[in-house]
Amino acid sequence: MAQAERPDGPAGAPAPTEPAAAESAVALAAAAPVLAARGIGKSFAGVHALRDVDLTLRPGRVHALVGENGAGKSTLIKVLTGVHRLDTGRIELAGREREFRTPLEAQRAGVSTVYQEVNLVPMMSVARNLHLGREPRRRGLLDLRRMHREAAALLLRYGVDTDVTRPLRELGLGAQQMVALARAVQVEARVVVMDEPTSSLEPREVDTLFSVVRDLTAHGTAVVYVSHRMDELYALCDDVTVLRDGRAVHTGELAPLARRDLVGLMLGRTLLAARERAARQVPDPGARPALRARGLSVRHRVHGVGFDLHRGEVLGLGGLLGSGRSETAKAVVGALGADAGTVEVDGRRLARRSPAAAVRAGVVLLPEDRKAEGIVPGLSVRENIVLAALPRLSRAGMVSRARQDAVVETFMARLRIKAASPDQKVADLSGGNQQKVLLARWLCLAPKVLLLDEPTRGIDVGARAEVRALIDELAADGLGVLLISSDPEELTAGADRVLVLKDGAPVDELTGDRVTPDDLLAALAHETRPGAGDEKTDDEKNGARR
Amino acid sequence: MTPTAPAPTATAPALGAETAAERLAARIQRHGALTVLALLVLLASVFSPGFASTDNLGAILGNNAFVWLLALGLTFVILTGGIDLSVGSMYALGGVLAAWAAERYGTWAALLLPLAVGAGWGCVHGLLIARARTAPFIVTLAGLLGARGLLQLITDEGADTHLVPRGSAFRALGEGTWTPVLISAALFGLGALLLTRTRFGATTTAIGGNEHAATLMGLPVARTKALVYVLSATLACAAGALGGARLGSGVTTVGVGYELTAIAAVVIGGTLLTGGSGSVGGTVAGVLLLSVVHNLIDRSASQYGSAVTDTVNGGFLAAVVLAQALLNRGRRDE
Amino acid sequence: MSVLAPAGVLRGRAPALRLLRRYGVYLALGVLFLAAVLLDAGFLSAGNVRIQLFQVAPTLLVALGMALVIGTEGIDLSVGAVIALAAAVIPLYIGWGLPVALLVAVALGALGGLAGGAMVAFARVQPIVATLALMIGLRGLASLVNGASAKPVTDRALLTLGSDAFLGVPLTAWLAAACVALTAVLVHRTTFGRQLVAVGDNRRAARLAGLPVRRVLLTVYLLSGVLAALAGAVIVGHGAEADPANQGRNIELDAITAVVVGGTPLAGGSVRVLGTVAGALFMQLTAAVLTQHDVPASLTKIVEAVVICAAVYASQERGTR
Amino acid sequence: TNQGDGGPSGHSAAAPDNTAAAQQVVAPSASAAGPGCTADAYGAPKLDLTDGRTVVGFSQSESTSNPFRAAETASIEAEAKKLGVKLIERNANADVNAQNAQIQDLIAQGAQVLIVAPENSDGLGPALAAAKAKKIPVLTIDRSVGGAACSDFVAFIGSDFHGQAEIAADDLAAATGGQAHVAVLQGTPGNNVSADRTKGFTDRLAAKYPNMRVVAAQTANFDQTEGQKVMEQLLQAHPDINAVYAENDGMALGAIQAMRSAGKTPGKDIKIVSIDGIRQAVQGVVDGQLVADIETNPRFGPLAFQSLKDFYGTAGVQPKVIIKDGHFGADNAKQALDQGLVY
Ligand SMILES: Nc1ncnc2c1ncn2[C@@H]1O[C@H](COP(=O)(O)OP(=O)(O)OP(=O)(O)O)[C@@H](O)[C@H]1O
Ligand SMILES: Nc1ncnc2c1ncn2[C@@H]1O[C@H](COP(=O)(O)OP(=O)(O)OP(=O)(O)O)[C@@H](O)[C@H]1O
Ligand SMILES: [Mg+2]
Ligand SMILES: [Mg+2]
Repeated sequence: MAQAERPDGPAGAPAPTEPAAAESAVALAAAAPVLAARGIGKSFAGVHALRDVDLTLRPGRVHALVGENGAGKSTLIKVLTGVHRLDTGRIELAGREREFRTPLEAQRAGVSTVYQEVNLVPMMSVARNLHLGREPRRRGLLDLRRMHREAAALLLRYGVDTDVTRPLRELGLGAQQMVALARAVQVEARVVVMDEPTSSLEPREVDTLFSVVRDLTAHGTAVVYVSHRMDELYALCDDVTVLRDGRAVHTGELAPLARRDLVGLMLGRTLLAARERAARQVPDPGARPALRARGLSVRHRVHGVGFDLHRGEVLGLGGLLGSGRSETAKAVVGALGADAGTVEVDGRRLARRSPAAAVRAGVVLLPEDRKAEGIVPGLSVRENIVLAALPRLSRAGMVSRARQDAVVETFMARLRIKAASPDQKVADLSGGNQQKVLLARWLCLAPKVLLLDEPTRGIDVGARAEVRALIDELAADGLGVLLISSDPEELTAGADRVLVLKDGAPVDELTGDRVTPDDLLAALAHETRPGAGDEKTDDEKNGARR
Repeated sequence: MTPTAPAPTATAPALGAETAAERLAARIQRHGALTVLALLVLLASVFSPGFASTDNLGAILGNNAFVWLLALGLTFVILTGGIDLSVGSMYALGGVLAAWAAERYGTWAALLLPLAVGAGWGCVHGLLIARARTAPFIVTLAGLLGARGLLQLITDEGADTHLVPRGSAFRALGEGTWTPVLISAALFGLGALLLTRTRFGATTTAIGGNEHAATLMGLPVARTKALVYVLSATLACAAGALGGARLGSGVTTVGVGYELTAIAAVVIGGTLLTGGSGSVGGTVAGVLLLSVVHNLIDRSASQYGSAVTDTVNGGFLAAVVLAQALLNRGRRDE
Repeated sequence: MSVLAPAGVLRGRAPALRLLRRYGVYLALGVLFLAAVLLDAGFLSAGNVRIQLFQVAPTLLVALGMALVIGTEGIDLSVGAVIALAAAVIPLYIGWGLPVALLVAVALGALGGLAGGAMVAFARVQPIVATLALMIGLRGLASLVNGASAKPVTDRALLTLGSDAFLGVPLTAWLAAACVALTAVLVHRTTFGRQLVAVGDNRRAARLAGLPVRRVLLTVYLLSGVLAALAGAVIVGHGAEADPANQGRNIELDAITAVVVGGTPLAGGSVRVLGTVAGALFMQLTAAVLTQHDVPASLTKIVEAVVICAAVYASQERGTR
Repeated sequence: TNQGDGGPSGHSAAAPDNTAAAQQVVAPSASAAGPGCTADAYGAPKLDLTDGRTVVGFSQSESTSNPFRAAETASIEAEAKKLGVKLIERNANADVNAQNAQIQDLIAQGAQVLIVAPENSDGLGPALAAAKAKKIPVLTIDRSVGGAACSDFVAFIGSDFHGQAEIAADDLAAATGGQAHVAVLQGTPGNNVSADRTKGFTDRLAAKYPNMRVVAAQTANFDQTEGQKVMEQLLQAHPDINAVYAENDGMALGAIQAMRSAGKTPGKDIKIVSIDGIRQAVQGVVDGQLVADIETNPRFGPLAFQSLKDFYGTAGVQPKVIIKDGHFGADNAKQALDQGLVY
């Protein structure tokens, strides 16, 4: 086992002292590149995803890869790691030219990857996922006991305290992301590639991740880091390559580059000055809420959550990973069988609890896991956008092409969806654009209440600003919006009120002046004091930040 | 990993709420086929005289033990999200090859020839599915036709029947009740070990759970997929050979429709047809359950004619899968 | 199963090859037809073409329903038993006239389909086992309804439907063609068709998008039952006998083969109606050529096996399941 | 499948015809050649076949949706009822493994003597061994099994399939004047019955009718619909076919349908001979569509129980008892139908 042979590897000590990391980084800055890609080109059925891209990775340095949605970041990574074969260009690993035909070959050569979408096996146990393909063996057979022991201990360091024999799918997406990360870092790798690893993490996990990355670089590993979160990039990365429309438009050290300029390079234009948030009028508490949930309970997950959501209001739902936010949202639309609770829309109680009934009533949910629950991958962009609105766009069951095209055009323009044409398969879009397609699917229904579960997950800075502006705009138009986000900044900036959940139960509500990141963090932290089960959480924290 | 790593806490906090009763319920759900089987055997022993006699149980076990091996191979195939429709034909082919070889070259040939042909045939399936990426349903449907065709070709369109010589030691493999049962049990045991305690088994399950992820994780996806079909075809051929030893001849018409029974058994045993979740133990419960059900229907409905037997059979199968699906309901989200 | 095709398929392919894949069935069908004519010019005769159309019609009807079911990532093994059910009731009601007999058969087919659909949609039983149970049970039931033995059919209208031709093309082929057209419209032009494909491609997403997933599943199995019952009437009419014990046996495998050879992936999420027609014709021609040249049963099976593999390989777009 | 189906015989028509003609023995093959097999010789305990407590087990090989099987089962049931013995039955639905298990289950249920219609000539070894171990005599009907008579099993009662095919060849030759292009519709491959019926026919042609040429021999699995399909294809490829030999009545009926849609008149343009003797086919003989139909007699009840009586008595049973099959030609078909001799 890798970590057994390397007792002080990243898994063993994820949080070295800062100075050591800095020192080694300086020492290694001038070292020979561990991986050098030259003139990489890749096209899909006529679409140029990458053109003549160079990338140089040096040991002990974190290389940021940034760009708009669809700029080609994930494609570049997939080419480097053997998922796609490159059309042009060459890749040198430690001075030797290599071409990886499969991810396995890349892994064997020391290039380890955390892909953008969580790519694990949901039905297998957490421990199995962590060890797949390199399980510890005894006398030829798998050593299950050791596997479980090691997995539990390893994950504890990543802040995931769970029974590792449970199926992975029972974990929240964030926890799954941590498992994927632990898995990738576990092998002895010369290059570790992370494609938006933090998109479903919240601050505590992000800290854990940072310490893992720093530890990796301290040991001379080169890290490629993709993220749309500027703060993270500046906190963590040494170098940067900016991709735009499949070309590398800038490469160099990150620190000297001002944020503004970086964003400008990515977008090819300057970002609009941060919009002043429109002063929304506080809804009349006596008015009938657009959505009223009472006593929602889902076995073991959600316990008696209730809230009122008024027209024109953005209600935030805060909480740590696994606090039951996603489940709450799903219970509201009837996608999860709730054990108890009622949901009223405009004062009318929803009798039948199914997503279809909720959609008819005007309550729609943008799910957090867009791959598994959002897109219909085989259908085109057009068909995905109009999927839910079809009955309204057709006459006597027959689809009207013209009305459909009008809607599709409007929303592709309004959300700036970047696709070769409306006929392109959604599966072939970049992650961010897929998210926009899903938003378009709901907006063309003109819903009353919009439940957004991590709406900016994997969306680039430009688009993120657009989505935020859009949320404001929608609220101003009289929509009720429930916003779930793991980014405290985003949550507090976007929401008028924030309901804080812990272990599936509401513990606090932030209103007025208290809607700030600090108050949110305090609310989360505060709630971890009392109670027996919470000591464990403290331990986790210590484990992670030791 | 530091050896002093603390032992993991048993469950996440959220799950602490699970009561003992719920755990028991979950356990029963997970072993639905076993539960139904236990209930059925209990009821049958009380209400159907002679059901529990050693003769009857021996008849159920001894005559079906080899056929059950088809379900064992299929368990692996289905776990990868594939399917193998050729097992019934391969079973017949194995029997004919074994009898033919026993007639001519003796016991060892009778054992080895079917194994070799099964492995070769399975290899073709595997390559077409894993490398040429053709749909397993179709490849193995073609296999079903092809194997039957081959067996008719070597028996002069079914006119020749090859007999295992009376004195041949090969016959001993299939005689009585306990030899077949022990052989099958041993193979099932090995299968369980292969599935749960080897990398091959882990990869098999992973492919069914998420093939794309398995590829990205660097697992040997193509090789494992191919091997699973080799395993299934080889097992089916071996089962046929052993069946031939039991019947004393290579019966050319045997095995028709066995694939569907085997698939039903695997699925009743709790293995998901979409792959990724299932167990050999479940399959054992599945094959036993189906055999017991057939035996009971035979005992109680035979005198009413085939139509009634078929109707009851179908109804019972529907009831069993429905019961199982409903039991499982709580387990699945959505 | 993963929704994305694994690595090998993500890689770019020459457009020519893509085109071949897309239209492979038609090419294969053309080549086979040419070969058949070269081997025996009599193959082109009107009589022969008519016979092939007669024989392909029931399989095609069943295959259309099967294509819809497969589009939702399902499978329907009960179609053969539904045919048996139709064969059982048609002699009972033919005295009231063909329309009544047809109506009863189709209604029973719809009920059978609904039973399967309900198991799949509500209890979430896996389609292959749900319809396997139906396949066994319904055939037994068919024999119970009207005795297991075959009954000769003498009703003029039914016999006309089964064996007469209009403009040189069998009435049953016209019927099948009409069903093809309707199915094509259903799949490509209606809301239902979109929903069907979405359900087959990503059921969870379809549910969250508020689509009536259960209704789609129920409808699809119902349609499959109805089409199978029609096929049953056609078979009974053509054979001039109703045999609930044997008619429709193994037709489910023929239909599935036709659908898949026609390029519809078994993983669901796409339905190719015209491809299915080509697939059914392709399998029919294969059988015709082999029988007409008196190839022995053993070789027939082996050749069919090879041909199926080759045709599917040529026409597949992606190779899941 | 021994027989195909078709024929309106169902359960009602299967009412056993236990007339003398129906159960007449053609050839207890070793007519006077030696002493028959008795319970003493076999080593079985004595049994009174008229005692209500005696349990007889009957294992049917195939689904009773087949008229032959239905008639056979009904005949056995009726005779058992007449004698007053207790009969327990099983149906293996064409699966040898199932039949082995079922015979053993019959033994477990207390059957003291077994009547078995074997699914296959070979492959009942385990069941026969189990019966032998318990000294339970096994009488096989309609298909023989491998092994030694009066040791592995008591005796075999049934038709001579090879002989049936020879008669069919003779009939066809007579109808065509020995000049014909023959299409053969064969039964299920791998089935002993179809193998015998094919071999008997071709051997006879080779031996006696050099001018009768088999232009096509295709299997239609004893099935009427398939028989029709295959015949339709063959008529396209070989318009010169003027004789058809169908190995069962179902396929013959299918072939007739195919000829009609090809615009040919069965019986005039094309002569047909078939085997089985189900009602619909015999009616076809009466109507002139078929030249002749050779019966496969399913009424084993009286003969089987008589043989068992002989077995437990002093007379003994001969190892091979050939049941008398009818032969329906233009001359006697109508009469046979009217007399209810057809199943
Ligand atoms: N398999 C494919 N087939 C066709 N086009 C593809 C395929 N994969 C990616 N593309 C196209 O390549 C371009 C680059 O996509 P990529 O996923 O690399 O973007 P990205 O930079 O990772 O974006 P994001 O930040 O949204 O993840 C996009 O225009 C996308 O539509
Ligand atoms: N860090 C963790 N440790 C242990 N279990 C976890 C962790 N994170 C999530 N889980 C499990 O995942 C389940 C589902 O979490 P859920 O998706 O409801 O959370 P969420 O609040 O939506 O968080 P997320 O930000 O991941 O979407 C929880 O019930 C919990 O059992
Ligand atoms: Mg990306
Ligand atoms: Mg969540």
